[in-house]
Amino acid sequence: MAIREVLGLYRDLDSAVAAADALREAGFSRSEFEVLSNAPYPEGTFGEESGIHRLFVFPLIGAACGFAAGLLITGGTQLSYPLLTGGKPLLSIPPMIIIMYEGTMLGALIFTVLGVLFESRLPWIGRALYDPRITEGYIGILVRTAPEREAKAIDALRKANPEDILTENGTVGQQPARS
Amino acid sequence: MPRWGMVIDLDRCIGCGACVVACQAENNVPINTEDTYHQRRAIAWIRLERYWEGEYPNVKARYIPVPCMQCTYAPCEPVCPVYATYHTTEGINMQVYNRCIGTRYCAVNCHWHVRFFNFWEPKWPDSLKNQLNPDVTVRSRGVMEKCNFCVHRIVKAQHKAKVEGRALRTDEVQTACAQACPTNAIVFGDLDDHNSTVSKLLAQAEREGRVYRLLEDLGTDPKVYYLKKIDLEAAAEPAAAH
Amino acid sequence: MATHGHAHGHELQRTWELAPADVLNAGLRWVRSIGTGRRTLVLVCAGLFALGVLAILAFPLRQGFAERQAWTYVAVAFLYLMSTAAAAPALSTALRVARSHWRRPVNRASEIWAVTLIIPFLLYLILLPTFPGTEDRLSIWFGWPLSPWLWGAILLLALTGAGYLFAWFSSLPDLAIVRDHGSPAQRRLAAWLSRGWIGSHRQWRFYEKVVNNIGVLYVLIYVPVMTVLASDFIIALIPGYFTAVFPAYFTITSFQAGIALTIVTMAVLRRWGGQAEYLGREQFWALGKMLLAFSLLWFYFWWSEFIIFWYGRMPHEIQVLKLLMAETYRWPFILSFAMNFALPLLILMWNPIRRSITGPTVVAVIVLVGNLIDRIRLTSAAFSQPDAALLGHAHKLKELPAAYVPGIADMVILVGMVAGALTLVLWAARYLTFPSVAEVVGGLWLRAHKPFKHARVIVIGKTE
Amino acid sequence: MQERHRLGEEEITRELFRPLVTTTPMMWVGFIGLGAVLAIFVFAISWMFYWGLGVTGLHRPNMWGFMIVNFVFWIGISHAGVMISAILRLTQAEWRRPVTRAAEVMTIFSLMTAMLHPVIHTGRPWRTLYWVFPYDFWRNLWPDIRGPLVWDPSAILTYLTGSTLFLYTTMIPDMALARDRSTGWRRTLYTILALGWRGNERQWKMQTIAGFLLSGLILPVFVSVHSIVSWDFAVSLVPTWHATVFAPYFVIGAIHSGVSAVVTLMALMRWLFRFENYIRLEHFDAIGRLLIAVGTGWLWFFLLDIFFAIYPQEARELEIMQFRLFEWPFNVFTALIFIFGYFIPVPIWVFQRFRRNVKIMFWTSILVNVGMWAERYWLIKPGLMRKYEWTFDWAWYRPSIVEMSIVLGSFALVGFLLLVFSKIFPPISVWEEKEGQHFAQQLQVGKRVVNAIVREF
Repeated sequence: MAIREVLGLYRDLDSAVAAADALREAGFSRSEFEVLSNAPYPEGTFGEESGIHRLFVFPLIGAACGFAAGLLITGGTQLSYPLLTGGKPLLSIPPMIIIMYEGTMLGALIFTVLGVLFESRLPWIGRALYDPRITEGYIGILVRTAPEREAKAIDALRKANPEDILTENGTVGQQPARS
Repeated sequence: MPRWGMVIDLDRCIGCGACVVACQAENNVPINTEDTYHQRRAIAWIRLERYWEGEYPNVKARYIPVPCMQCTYAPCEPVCPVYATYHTTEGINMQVYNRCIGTRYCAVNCHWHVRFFNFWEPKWPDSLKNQLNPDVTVRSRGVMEKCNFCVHRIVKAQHKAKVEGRALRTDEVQTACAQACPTNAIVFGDLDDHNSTVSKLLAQAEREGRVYRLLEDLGTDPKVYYLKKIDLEAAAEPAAAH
Repeated sequence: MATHGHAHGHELQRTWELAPADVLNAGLRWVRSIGTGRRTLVLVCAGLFALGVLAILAFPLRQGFAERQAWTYVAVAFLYLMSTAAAAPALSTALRVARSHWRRPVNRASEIWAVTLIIPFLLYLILLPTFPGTEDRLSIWFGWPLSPWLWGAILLLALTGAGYLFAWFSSLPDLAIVRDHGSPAQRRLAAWLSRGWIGSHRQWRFYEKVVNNIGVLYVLIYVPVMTVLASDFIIALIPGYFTAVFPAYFTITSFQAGIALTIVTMAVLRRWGGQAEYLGREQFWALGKMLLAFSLLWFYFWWSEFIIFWYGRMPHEIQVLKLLMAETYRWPFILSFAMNFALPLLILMWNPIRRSITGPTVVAVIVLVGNLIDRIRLTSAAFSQPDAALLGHAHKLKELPAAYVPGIADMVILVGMVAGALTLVLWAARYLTFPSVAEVVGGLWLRAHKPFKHARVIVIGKTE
Repeated sequence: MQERHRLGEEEITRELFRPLVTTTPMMWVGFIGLGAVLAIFVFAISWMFYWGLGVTGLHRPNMWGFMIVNFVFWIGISHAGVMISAILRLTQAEWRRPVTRAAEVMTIFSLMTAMLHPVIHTGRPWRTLYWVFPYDFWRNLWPDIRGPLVWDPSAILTYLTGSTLFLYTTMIPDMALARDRSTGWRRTLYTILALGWRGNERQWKMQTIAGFLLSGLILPVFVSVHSIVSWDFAVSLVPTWHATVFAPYFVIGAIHSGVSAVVTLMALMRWLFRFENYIRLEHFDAIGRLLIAVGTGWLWFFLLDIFFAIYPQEARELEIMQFRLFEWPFNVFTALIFIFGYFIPVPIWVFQRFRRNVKIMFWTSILVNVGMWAERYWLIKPGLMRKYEWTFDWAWYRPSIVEMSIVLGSFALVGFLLLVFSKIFPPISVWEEKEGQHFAQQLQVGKRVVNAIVREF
């Protein structure tokens, strides 16, 4: 495969940030590595990354769909079954509003969750380097780069005394950091 | 298109309860045993309410037969989630048994207490099995039922008229209760037909100022009209019932 | 919400990077800069107010108290001031209790409106005689002796007192600043008001404890007052208007207007008062969210009344619907619906707009107008009933009265009273520092903008 | 003031996962006890299905009884959960972290329990699906959307779906954590639920935004749900039901009872799972302060309802008012509502000393919910017993043993489900706790060190 992956594991935030800096110095662009952690850090902690996403479009679409569904169901029922009840108009708007409202919100909610999953690329079934220690609190820095630069990446990751460094063919182990 | 209505002349009513019995027989209403009464689950599409008036020794019993009012703007109708009760074009507040799922909201929102729920499976003694009216459904457990102005009679009459290729004659149809009433206190007919007995009675009673309806102020426009008693104490009577 | 809601996306407000000295200087700059502009403005407002008073004397008063309809716009002015100026301090309390730091420059802008309370109080006093006693009509007083006159007045008095107490106490430390550094003219009043304040540790502890409590007290009086006003001025004057939610509607919409008023005040201060460093995006954004929330509540409270009447369709309910929404006052209703709910929702639902200065400001202006129209609608409908229609515990609106169309005098009264309120605020602004030095400086310690590795974040300190 | 412990990652994980791996004797007691009551519950319902509603105490005019009251009560409880977590997320309140998960779970389970009631109390429950999941064409009739009983399912299902999705979305990272630490069937389960979560920056960013977005969307739904439930009653013409204030009144009442229920839950979790390091006194303090505001707001609406019910001075309303204020047993209910619902708890909560005392908070929160159950009964029943002038048809309502065991069982059901949940999923959001640790800071003001928290905006 054209892209090789290297995963550096760091025990604490400082070294992880140092590693990110080292990578940047070594000429890796921000899009070439991602940081894996077990809880969010303030955005941009490891340097500015592209935060572009379309999440806010989803609820709007969902709301539109939900509203339409509500309108169809309520309007449709009343028009296709013209049964008089309690002298209410055959097309009573107020009850329609209530159900259309619920429909709108339901649509918005469902689509938002879909959007969240989509934007965070879940469910993820592809294979990528990962290590359970990350959920234990270690911070992982995953570099995706061309095979020829793999060594360079490993060096950069080593600079910030990593706990461990994994490549696709197993661990390269820790080596004393050259400062 | 007729607009069915009923006039009940309390001046004529003697509280004999014939209407209740007739209704039971006509509409396959299950027999109310003593303990269904004690459970307050007795079913009587038309019931006879008795109010005592005055102090002993000069106590007066006041009777008022209460069928379904067939309100034009019936509160019980829109609250049904499944259209089990709705308004026919002839102004009857209809109950469709096999749509009913028994939320009982209609009964909660009927302020004349004329909607009844089948808490138990209806039963008849064997002796009465053959007496059931073939024109009327036997309701199952868990559905609401109520007076519907003997709609099966109306339909039958209309069908007959159609076959004979004529319009429905004035006062051709009678409900069971009206038919059974020995003093003709209960009269049934088309309110829009000026020759019908109900219209005439109403017109006359209007002049005497005897007409009133139950819970009229709710603005539901009931189609059952009551005529006050004529005697002097009667002034108090509606106050007791209304 | 969090569109691109992180610190290093857009610039952070400078407020929290200033030194205490800067804040103090800003405050003093305000105190010392009483340009001719502000003077003329005060004079104009005072003049309009005088006109308004004359109009009251000339028209409603000459027609006498029996003729309630003539007083319609006096009542409108009263209710409008109650739901805007009187609501603003309540908002300030809410912000104080919520204990966030962004609100620190805002409080002064909303609390200062408490000084106008005297005007609605006086208006209320002259409106009282137009009400019949409650023995023979439906009212929330249930024919209690001397109601509504005495008890209403007591309530209003309590509210006014609490309002002034709140405005005074919350500005105590700043008054001390004016006392020590203001011009001689300012010093006299400031000195008298801030007597004994030396900013000792004990005084500060006391101040912190008491300010919130006074604010809470104010809210606890304000809500019952609005409940009583809603019932006396609107519900009790419309036979058959049986609604329990209306007082809540009245109060909530007043809070909405109070928020709007605060936002507008902030915008003015920012544009012409040199407060740009203190009243920035952060404040407008936060208040914009609140305004949006309360616009939704406007709809909610209106709807929960409407759906019941529509569904219940009892005769008296249908009459009320016709009078207030469907027929007599249809257009005022449609307008107030649009300006209090529809437009705010459609505009403020977009975060980029919420996050701007202009967005919330525009909506706030819309809401202020919408609230006025709403009050006009309700008051005109209520005041068009003669006493005869109420007496004998009337349960139903016999026939719909014609819509009341305001004359020029009514307009003069309305404008005059609002101008009067402005006069008071501008006058009070002379003796107060903008921004509130005490508040903002107090926040400087507890709020910092720090680097967090490569990010820049806000660090918020929570005492206790 | 603030007792904030610095906990290590490992420590947090281990302690918060404790209920999943170890079952304390008390938990066994809980399982068995609740299970027993649950058995009664199931038996009662089946008995009722078999014999029909005759076995209840319902009759004419008391067509609605305990089950509906209980329905309203549980809908009420279901409100706090999502409200709390949504509002606290929007305001970025720090003390949300240990509360949100449990609160949301409580919402979902009590909502399910609530939904059970209207279904089983219909005359023909097997036909009721037709009402809730109506759109089958072969029956050739759709439900009448004019009926409030159709608004109900639409609102409740929206709310249930919404809050379930909300809960699940915020749970994905913890599923990943569990996945990496478990074996066997649990591992497969968590692997599926974690959806291959890896925890890169983008995912965390989405997770954060989702918190805000979903909160903002769920709040309007939550308001609408109880309003619609209240309209089940308010749109009818029954005296004392037909009140415009019902919608906001029910909502605020729901918040009052629900937030109290959250307090109960917090105390129980703290005690049962030994979460002292996470559910701390400062959290009880904060939620107590919130409760003062909520309770007072509730009192205002309560008084509005009473006063404006008397206001028209109509014989019918007054009759029922007099009946439910002064006649046994409703006079007792009135007292319960006032004293338990407000006049005991709120004055207690005013003092921080008491707000920071778990025992007191626990018992006051229980009191509130006793009061609120009484309130629901007090609101719903009298109107039916004395409906209009038909003295001939006035009647008392006596719940049968079946109804009572259903009410009792509903509590067991919720409790049981909560226990089961906390055996399978961490009842406190682990990643949010860790986030809290990452974001914690300190500010030096003179000699005083003030605890601080990082905000991104």
